[in-house]
Amino acid sequence: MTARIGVVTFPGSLDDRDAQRAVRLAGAEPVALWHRDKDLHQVDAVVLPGGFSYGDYLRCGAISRFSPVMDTIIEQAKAGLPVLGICNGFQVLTESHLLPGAMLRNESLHFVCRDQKLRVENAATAWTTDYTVGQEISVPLKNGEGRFTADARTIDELEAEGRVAFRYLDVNPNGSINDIAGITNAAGNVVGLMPHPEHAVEPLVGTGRTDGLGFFTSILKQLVSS
Amino acid sequence: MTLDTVKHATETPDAEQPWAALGLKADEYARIREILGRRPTGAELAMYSVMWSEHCSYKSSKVHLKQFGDKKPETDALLVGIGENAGVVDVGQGYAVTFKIESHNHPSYVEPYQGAATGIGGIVRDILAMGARPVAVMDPLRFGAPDHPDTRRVLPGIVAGIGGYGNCLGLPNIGGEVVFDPCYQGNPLVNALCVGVMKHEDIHLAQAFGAGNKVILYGARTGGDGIGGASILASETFDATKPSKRPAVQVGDPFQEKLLIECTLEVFRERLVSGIQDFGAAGLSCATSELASAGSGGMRVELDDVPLRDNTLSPEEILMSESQERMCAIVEPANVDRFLEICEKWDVIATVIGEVTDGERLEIFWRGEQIVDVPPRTVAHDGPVLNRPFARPSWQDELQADAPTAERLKRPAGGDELRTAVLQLVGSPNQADKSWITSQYDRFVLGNTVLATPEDSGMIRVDEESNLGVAIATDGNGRFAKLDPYTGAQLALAEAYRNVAATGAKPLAVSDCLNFGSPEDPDVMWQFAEATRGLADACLTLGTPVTGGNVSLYNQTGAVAIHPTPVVAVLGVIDDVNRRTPMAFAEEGQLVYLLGDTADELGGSAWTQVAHDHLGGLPPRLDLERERLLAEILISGSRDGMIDAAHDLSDGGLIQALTESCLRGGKGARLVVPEGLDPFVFLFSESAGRAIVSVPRSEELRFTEMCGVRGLPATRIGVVDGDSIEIQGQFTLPLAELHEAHTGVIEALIG
Amino acid sequence: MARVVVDVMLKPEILDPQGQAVQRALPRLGFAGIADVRQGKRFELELEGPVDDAALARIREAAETFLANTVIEDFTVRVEEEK
Amino acid sequence: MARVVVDVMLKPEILDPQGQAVQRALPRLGFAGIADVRQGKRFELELEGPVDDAALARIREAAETFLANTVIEDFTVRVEEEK
Ligand SMILES: Nc1ncnc2c1ncn2[C@@H]1O[C@H](COP(=O)(O)OP(=O)(O)O)[C@@H](O)[C@H]1O
Ligand SMILES: [Mg+2]
Repeated sequence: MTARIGVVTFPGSLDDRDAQRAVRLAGAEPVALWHRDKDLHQVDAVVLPGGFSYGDYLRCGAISRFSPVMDTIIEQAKAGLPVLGICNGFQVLTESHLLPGAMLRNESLHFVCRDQKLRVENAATAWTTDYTVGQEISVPLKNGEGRFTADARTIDELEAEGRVAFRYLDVNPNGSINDIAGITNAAGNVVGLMPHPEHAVEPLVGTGRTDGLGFFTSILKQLVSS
Repeated sequence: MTLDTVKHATETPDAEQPWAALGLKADEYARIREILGRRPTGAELAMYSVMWSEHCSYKSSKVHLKQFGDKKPETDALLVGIGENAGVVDVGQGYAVTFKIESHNHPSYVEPYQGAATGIGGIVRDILAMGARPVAVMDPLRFGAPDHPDTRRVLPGIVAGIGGYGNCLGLPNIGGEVVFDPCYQGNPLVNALCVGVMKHEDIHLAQAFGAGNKVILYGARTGGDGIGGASILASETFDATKPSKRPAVQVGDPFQEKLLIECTLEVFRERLVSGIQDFGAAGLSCATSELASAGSGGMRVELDDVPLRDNTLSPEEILMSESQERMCAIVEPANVDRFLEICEKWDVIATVIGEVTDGERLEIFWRGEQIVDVPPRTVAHDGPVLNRPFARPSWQDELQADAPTAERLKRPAGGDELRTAVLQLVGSPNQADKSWITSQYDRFVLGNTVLATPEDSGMIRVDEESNLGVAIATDGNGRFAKLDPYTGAQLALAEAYRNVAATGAKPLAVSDCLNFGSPEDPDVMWQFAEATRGLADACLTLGTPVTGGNVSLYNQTGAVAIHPTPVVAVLGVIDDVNRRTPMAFAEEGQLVYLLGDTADELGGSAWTQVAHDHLGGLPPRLDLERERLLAEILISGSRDGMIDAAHDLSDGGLIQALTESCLRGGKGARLVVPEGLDPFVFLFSESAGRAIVSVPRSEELRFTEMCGVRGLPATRIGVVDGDSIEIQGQFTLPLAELHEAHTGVIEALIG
Repeated sequence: MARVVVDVMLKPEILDPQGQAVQRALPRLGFAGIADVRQGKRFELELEGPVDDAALARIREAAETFLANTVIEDFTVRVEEEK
Repeated sequence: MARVVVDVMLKPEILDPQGQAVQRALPRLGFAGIADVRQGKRFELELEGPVDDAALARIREAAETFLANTVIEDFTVRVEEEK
């Protein structure tokens, strides 16, 4: 039996099927979760996918955060359920206060879609064990409000505790503080990042690289071995 | 105000009606009275006026568009042809693909962001209405002069609108065009293309059959936006300096449209829909009359049941409102509950507003009174047809005589001058890198993008198991079309066709957006007639049928029309997307071949525009058989692994294509000017039917033999090497210097 | 320094998807009794000089030509009292 | 119906690129003398019932938990007088 990884669909989720594909390519079983359903259907981990849930109206992730499925996810994440938030999913995680900080409009004020280089800073989270610290990977990035911010104390804390999981390399595409691309909670089960690893899992499509597959193989290994 | 009911209209035959203000001509008004046997009610008058406008009825263009059907090539690929929301093409393995290109020019000038955004929204609903899942969009754009202050208002707004809507909707933007020319200053062109994929059995049509079946309106609530927009925006130029005359603008809600897509695909999947139509121009009156007209029987609609955003709207306004993100489905009574349930699941408002009747009339009621009673065909399909006069413009000969010969326009001579001319060309706004624009679009979403901007065509994987894919390119060259609209339209087709083949896909079908000035000007009408004739002839020769498209007229400011701008989209199929050919020269040591013949053809070329701001002479000659042969070679080369990269030659000629391929691959090239060719002509001529390819040395013999046997000239012009472009005996240009000239240009002007 | 506030709202007849999304969410979050929500923009401008009629006229012009898109938006300009 | 306005602004210590972009553009457009610009959101809520203390308390709660993200934003709630 392989691991079951849920992918939540909110109204306006866009990369949900891509996340399911990535889960499948990694060898796990994707399970579609519906925002109105509190039940997580015994999944072993959850991906909150990218997109424009509720149109990103009000603030990105602000409305989704109050959906029934999030009530359960918030509760179980606090108890250790692995959760990965990608882009809009990351925004949902900060709005839910499962991760600290908040996202602002990109410094350029434009949506930006690019092939983005990242450095892995923490290879000990549930979603990053297949990477090594310092490893450089390239995955697509696409967002209009991806500028991570938090107060100075929170940033110091994140840095001190090694909770910055990914940092932008070469170009900081949105003005994010300390080039932060992704972070983790203290327990390492909840990870959020702006770039899209699920778009870098096949040599044929997207950027033609598979650097993003490691997220999904990492979690699979951890779930199968535990 | 008393309600203008059918009864009231019958009793007051002599009441004054504002038919002229609504854009109707006296004879058209007379014909409406004749059809109805009485004066129309206010609601009926509004319906006819919009549905008989140029925009909805194609009254000036119809007689010319007919050729696309009359000269249709033999093909079994076409599953649904012209006349539906979009044509449908068989791409094999049980899959069908539907695609269409449409304009949203005037609204985008008035309100760039919302105009462009709702342009994307509208074309996506057309594709959805065919039963397909929309999988990608493209956006051919034309702007005024790059340094004009108004371009700084129009361009960022349009780009943000296309991105804002398309990104939020989750459709990858896989290509398009960006062209600057002062002729588009007051008339930017915003064309939008959408492509969708379905299985053959999923095709849906806009037809209402079966008395008793329910008419369900679903999607956004109806508000006061865009009322009269169709007739006012599309039938007349307007004066943007008088804000009070600005028509109501429609605002798009891409989130609502995303829900509409998922909800519609789910009701399709459960086979709950027997007919479907999207809401476009003229809103409810258009959708209901088209559904009823294309089906059998009549339709009865209760306007009171339409969910409103603004309850002060009059029944006429409800009928004409162009509120976005709405659809209309015909559903058997037994399926209605399930249909509504699925809508509820997706938070989509859905309401039964009427039913199909066994009568022959479209009947609309408001507060219990009948306000519309018309034969639907007369509204939707039997609109006026005009045979507008056209004549070759008096200035055409003079324009064509003004050829850019070496005597009249000074050409660069010697290495230094050529080098300068190259930098000037690749750094000109039309030839420069467009990533400031395209990086604002999501090209990765849905995870099936094989190729996207700036590749020759966008390519989407259709099936994840078999790797079947489709490729689309859009092209148009208003300068060529101005010099010779017949050849210009054919060149647009040839270029798109070549682009599709360059990526390894086999061209199958065409959609077109015909952007022209006022049809009331015989010069413009001649351009239109010539362009359609040229396009139809070329489609016949190339075996690619026109599956549908759109006409945008009245693109002019005062008496000055835009360049005639037929934009042509070609769709191709590739059996295995693993075999796609990218444009990047990435392998050191590979051989660079130039396919096709190069002649001294610079009329309308990018060089004449950049170096001399000149437009005159004749466009390049076109040999359609040669185009077909070139395409076959490019496709075989890709399929059999003989070429690693290919790039078609068009605007800017060989040096432009070479620069793009080298910069994309990060590799330089050393080239030799072929024997007998003038270096300037070699680098800058825009002769049609050409491409450059990079060939692995191990494949050289096989490749050249194939070209030799098939009779395609293939000239070895150099090798991929180093980090400069070197034209031997002429000049050397480091890639860094080319990159510097080629990038950052749009930002510097607009950003 | 004096503060002038420019409020920019979509015209009433124009669809406001953002406001609608908020309105639809409120009851789900337990906030009932709200009939309509419109979302607009608020600009706070800190003036270097005094807020006299000339300054206000200039700000009104900036709002008309730049801060608001008067094709779809209305605006109001007002001086904010010191708190 | 009564109208309550909720203004949401980024906290002063948070960088506001939108406001900055406006501020940088103003002099280019000929509007000088503006020392700072901040851009925020304005929500207009139409209440079905009366605007009593209970209603205002509920709206304040909605602002706190939903309309504003208090990690980065401040808000004010006020009743708008009839015009
Ligand atoms: N330039 C054209 N070439 C071919 N077909 C066209 C062209 N312009 C319009 N058509 C066809 O005429 C029909 C009506 O067009 P249109 O009014 O744009 O459709 P819709 O109502 O779906 O927007 C469509 O089938 C369209 O494909
Ligand atoms: Mg249509």
